[in-house]
Amino acid sequence: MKLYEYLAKGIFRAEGIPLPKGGIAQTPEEALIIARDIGFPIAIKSQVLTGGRGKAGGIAFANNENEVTNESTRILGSMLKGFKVEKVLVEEKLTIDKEYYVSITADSFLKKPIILASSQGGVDIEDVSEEYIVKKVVDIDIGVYAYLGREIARKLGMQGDLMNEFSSLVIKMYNLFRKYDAELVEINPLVRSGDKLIALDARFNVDDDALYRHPNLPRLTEGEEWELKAKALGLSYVQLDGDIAVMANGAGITMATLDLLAIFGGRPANFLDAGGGAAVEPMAKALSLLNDTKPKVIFINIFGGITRCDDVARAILKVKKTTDFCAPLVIRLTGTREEEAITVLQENNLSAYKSMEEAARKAVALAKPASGLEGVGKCQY
Amino acid sequence: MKLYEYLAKGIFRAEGIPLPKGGIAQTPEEALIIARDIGFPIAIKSQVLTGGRGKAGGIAFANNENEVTNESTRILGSMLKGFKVEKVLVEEKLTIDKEYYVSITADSFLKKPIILASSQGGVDIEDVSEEYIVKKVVDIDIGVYAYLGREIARKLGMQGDLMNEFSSLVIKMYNLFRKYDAELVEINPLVRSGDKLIALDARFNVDDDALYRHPNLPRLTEGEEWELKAKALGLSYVQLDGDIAVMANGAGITMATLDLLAIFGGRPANFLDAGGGAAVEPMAKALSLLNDTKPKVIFINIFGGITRCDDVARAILKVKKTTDFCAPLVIRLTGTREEEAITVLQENNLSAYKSMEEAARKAVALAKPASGLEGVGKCQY
Amino acid sequence: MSILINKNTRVVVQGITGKQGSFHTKEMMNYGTNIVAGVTPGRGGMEVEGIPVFDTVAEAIEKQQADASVIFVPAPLAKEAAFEAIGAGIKVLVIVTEHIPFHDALQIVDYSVKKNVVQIGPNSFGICSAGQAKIGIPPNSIFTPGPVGVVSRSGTLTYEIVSNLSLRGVGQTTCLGLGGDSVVGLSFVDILRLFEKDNETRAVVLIGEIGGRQEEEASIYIKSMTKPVVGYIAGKSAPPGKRMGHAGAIIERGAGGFKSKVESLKQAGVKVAEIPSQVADYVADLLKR
Amino acid sequence: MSILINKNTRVVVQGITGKQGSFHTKEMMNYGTNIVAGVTPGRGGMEVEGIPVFDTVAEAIEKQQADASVIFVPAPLAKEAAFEAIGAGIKVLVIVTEHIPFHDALQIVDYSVKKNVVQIGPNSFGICSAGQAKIGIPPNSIFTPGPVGVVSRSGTLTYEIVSNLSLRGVGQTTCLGLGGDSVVGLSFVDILRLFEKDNETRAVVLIGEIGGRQEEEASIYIKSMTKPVVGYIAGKSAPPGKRMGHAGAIIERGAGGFKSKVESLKQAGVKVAEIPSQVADYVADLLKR
Repeated sequence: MKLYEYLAKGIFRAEGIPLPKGGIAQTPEEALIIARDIGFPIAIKSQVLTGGRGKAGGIAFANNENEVTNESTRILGSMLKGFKVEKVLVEEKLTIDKEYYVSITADSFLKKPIILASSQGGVDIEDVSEEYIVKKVVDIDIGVYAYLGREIARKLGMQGDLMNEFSSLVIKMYNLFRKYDAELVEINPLVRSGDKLIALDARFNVDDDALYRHPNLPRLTEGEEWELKAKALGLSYVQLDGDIAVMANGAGITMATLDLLAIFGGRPANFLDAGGGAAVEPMAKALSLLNDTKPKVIFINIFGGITRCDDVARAILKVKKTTDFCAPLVIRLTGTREEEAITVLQENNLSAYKSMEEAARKAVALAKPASGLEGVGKCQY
Repeated sequence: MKLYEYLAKGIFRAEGIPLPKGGIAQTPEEALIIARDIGFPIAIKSQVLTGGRGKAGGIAFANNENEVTNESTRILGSMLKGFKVEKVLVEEKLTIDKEYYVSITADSFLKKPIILASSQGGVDIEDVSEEYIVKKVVDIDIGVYAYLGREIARKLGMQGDLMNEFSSLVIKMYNLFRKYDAELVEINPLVRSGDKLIALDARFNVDDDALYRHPNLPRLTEGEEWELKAKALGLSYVQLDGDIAVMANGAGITMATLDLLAIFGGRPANFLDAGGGAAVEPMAKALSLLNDTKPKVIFINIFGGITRCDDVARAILKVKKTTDFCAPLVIRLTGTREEEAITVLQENNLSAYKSMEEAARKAVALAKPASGLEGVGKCQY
Repeated sequence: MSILINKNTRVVVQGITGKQGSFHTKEMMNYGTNIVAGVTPGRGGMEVEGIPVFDTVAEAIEKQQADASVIFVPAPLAKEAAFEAIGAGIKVLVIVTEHIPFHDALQIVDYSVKKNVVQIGPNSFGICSAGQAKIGIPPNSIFTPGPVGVVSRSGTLTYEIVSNLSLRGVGQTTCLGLGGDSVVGLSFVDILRLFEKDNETRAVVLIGEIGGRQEEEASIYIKSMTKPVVGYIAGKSAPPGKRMGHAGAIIERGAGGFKSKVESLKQAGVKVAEIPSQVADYVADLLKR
Repeated sequence: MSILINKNTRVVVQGITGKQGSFHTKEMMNYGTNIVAGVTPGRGGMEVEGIPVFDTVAEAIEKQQADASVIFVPAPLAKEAAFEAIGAGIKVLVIVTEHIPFHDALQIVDYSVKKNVVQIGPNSFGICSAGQAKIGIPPNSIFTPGPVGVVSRSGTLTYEIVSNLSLRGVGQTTCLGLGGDSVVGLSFVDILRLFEKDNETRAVVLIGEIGGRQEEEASIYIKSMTKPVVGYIAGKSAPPGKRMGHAGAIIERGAGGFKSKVESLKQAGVKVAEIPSQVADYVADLLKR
């Protein structure tokens, strides 16, 4: 779960990480009150869960009250990279002498927390060349002490008080990383303004699997429509930009299914993992959701292991009874209780493929405009 | 530092360890008020920092108000194994169905925390045979979880709810062990009373070297007179029952000096380690303290390494100038600046041995009543 | 032959009294796995499928000489269960449980390394030494004994590919799921080393996916291997920044992409299949030589 | 020959700018120790006795290839200093500092074991490979190169005995102080193993004291040694329950007594001296044979 910048900064502030003065506004009037309190110049930053806000025009500066009103009026309520801006963070605009980058995350190969830092701050870390990136692995049963921070600071070219300030900052970031089960604690840029280090931006992502341990953290309510609906159903769903809706059982095989469709020239509409061993009810819900997204084709790819193929067949029929499928179904079933499933489907004038490839080819063909099959489904586009 | 039972129990209570109802009293009147509040029968336990209180008559029971007054009057102010009883702990007297032992300490060979438990509670753990003792080593970076407590409980013959209760108790004890830098957290006996486990007694020793981290813990004010005085001077001192006062530099050589005196038939009066590399001033203070204990002989054994022999000589003279030594001095000096030291001593009509053994023999001879040398010193006994 | 487990491996099931635990205990026993004990705190003395249940893993080891364990306990209790198994002296630990916070996994992995425990998962289907023993949840029917080692980050995709192998008459030594989480006990390299050393294993199938860099790290090792490796990487069409079902399957901050993995493997001499069914073709070809 | 350190060992002094640190840096250099760096946070760029001072141990390793470290920093900061040295890759760590809380020592030892660091102390006089290098605080004058390994729990008593050895013409390979605290990095057994393997060491002196059970554990190992061991145990006249200066020197709860140690050693074939000066006599006798 990603937190908005202002929420991340709230958590940073509680830990004692130095931040620009600022406040959150939902209206231009509120923005003005905060700006008056801070004094000019100020920055107005749209609060959306996406990167590259600056380039997209989501960050503005103001030198006087008129500019605050104009810019906050422009930004609030506007759409930024597909997200509506509901709030802006109004902050003092600092004099920036130097920009750094620092983050803490887990390295999945080393299986340890890792601190990344760079003296090339203010740009995405993936655009910084390796030689400018300082990496320090953390022993999780030891944690982060001042020496680790000093060592990173040294490699960033810091000395004396700045070294100590950086060191204390890293300790605080690591405390937050551990305390909140964070996936990512990032400050980019971390700026030196005079003799102070200040976190100009803040990213804070929390492990979804650990949210139950953090009842006081706010819950994400922003995202793609179908992703939020799927999430509410407890499904693992990712919106894509194609027209073939996909449901499979297992993350790997679902990805492989999307890849197969793409290789055959098709355009998958989503990733939907019905999970291993899913029962009739949840599978029926997943299918209904797919149907609601109004795709051109619905492709169901099931390798029955713990999942029983006859349960899948029953889930399909359950949905069919209550809703009309708005698009042709392509079903691939193999494995546990395959024969029972085929029988059930045939009784209801449905059929299934045994081979994943054959089925995928069929789904792609059905979705092709040139196939002469468009409009086979009953949905309106 | 050892804590009184009632202080240990205060810490236990804050951690949620189940205890008998009770309160602390400094007068028979207070004891009576507490007893009335609890109801009869009650136990009256003298608060002194020594074991074996029961056998020494320091624990009494009372079935009515008269008995409370009589027993608390008898105990309060009495001497118990050399300690004056200033306070009594008045507690409900529980029905005891079974007594257990459980403690947490550090194993100096394994270099890890260790939990010891036994179903033979109520006696000193050193008197319990190995087969009845359950030992569990703790990984310090993992700590204690319920399974470790369940595993000990199982070996103690506990099941079901009792197992879980024990397990939760051990977790709490370990929390205290870590939180307070404890040397020893001990419950003996831990009693089963009906279906409850209750800590009937409590021992809690804290690492002196870590006391600076625990400003809220009370400080020990009970102990042998000279030990307290030495402690105030920052000296490592142990009172013994002989007549030859000893000062050496280093714990090992001080022990070896005591042993040597004993082997030669002498009786050391104390252990006093002046430390490696001690300067004139602290050494003079140490010597004054020894002089104040009025021994028959004062034996100074210095191997000069970082400690300079001439500093030792100067410390001796410094004391000599302000106070008369009440007993003959036997001085052994060797090592760094040995010659300078001898010169300084000779100028003041003092001499020194080079050999530790020779010097020790001399000290023993001087202390022997048969030596005809008693009364050589100027002190009154 | 096989790696890590065989028919003599003595397995304890942690969480045996749960729905998943009891179902898969029966399935594992059906496969021939030597399940010797179950553990559920407070249920000591019970039996599940004829298997004695104990309150602690230590008791299961003491009374039944268990040397491997599989964890089916719910995610919030999984860390403690893993610590218990590791601390008690279990040598091979399979964690099937999904949705364990990865901060817990960081600690579990750390403790496993410290205590020299082979820790598989979390979120792993487990391990099966074909014809001998299965610890975990894959369907029994798909495996056939033979000369191919399989190691993977996903479940059903692996069943699909192993099933293809078996249908073509290409049997397996051991099939192992590393787990789909971002932090798991083993990486491809660890298992490739074991297959390289295993006398019976003649070829290896590596089933990777987007996210992380363990396929890239594996490629470095593969260059020194004497045995052929066939690979498949899922996630070619996955967009960056999105978690594809598995917590570990995400392209983020410029790393974990499909292309880098496939290219590394190819450079290391791995024959990389474009679609799942090609894997069995490639392996069958290799074994014919 | 020697164990653990020699004239090529590259030593960093943590806390070099303190009174103890700078004094002993000079003394170690006088002995011939290859001191290559000092570390005091915030003092990077300084020099002490001509030795460059850095802000971190990692920098000292990077710039001066230090492989051993000695800690003189005050007790409240010693844990962090030790973690720094261990984490940075130091191979031999000597902690001279006294009065470190033993809970800190438990963590330091744990981390040292995890990272394969030879950790000596806390509260140790250090280690001296006679004629080559000294890391720690014993007086330089007492050592003579020769065939005897010395290992001890105390400082001055060891100087006394080593001095006796040298005066009798019996030189030493390496003398090492385990440290007087209740929790220290190494035990007698660890060092006895090294002396047993060291070609130049022909006999070993073990100087123990009351408290703990490491002399008893050492006795078990000594039975398998080919080299003769001479022992001395301090604390014969110490009363139970009293800490004799060293935090580790206490007879408590029925354990750590003098008699058990002496008897174990004697049973293992150790010649146990009753008074310190006998040690040199016994060793000289043994070497004559």
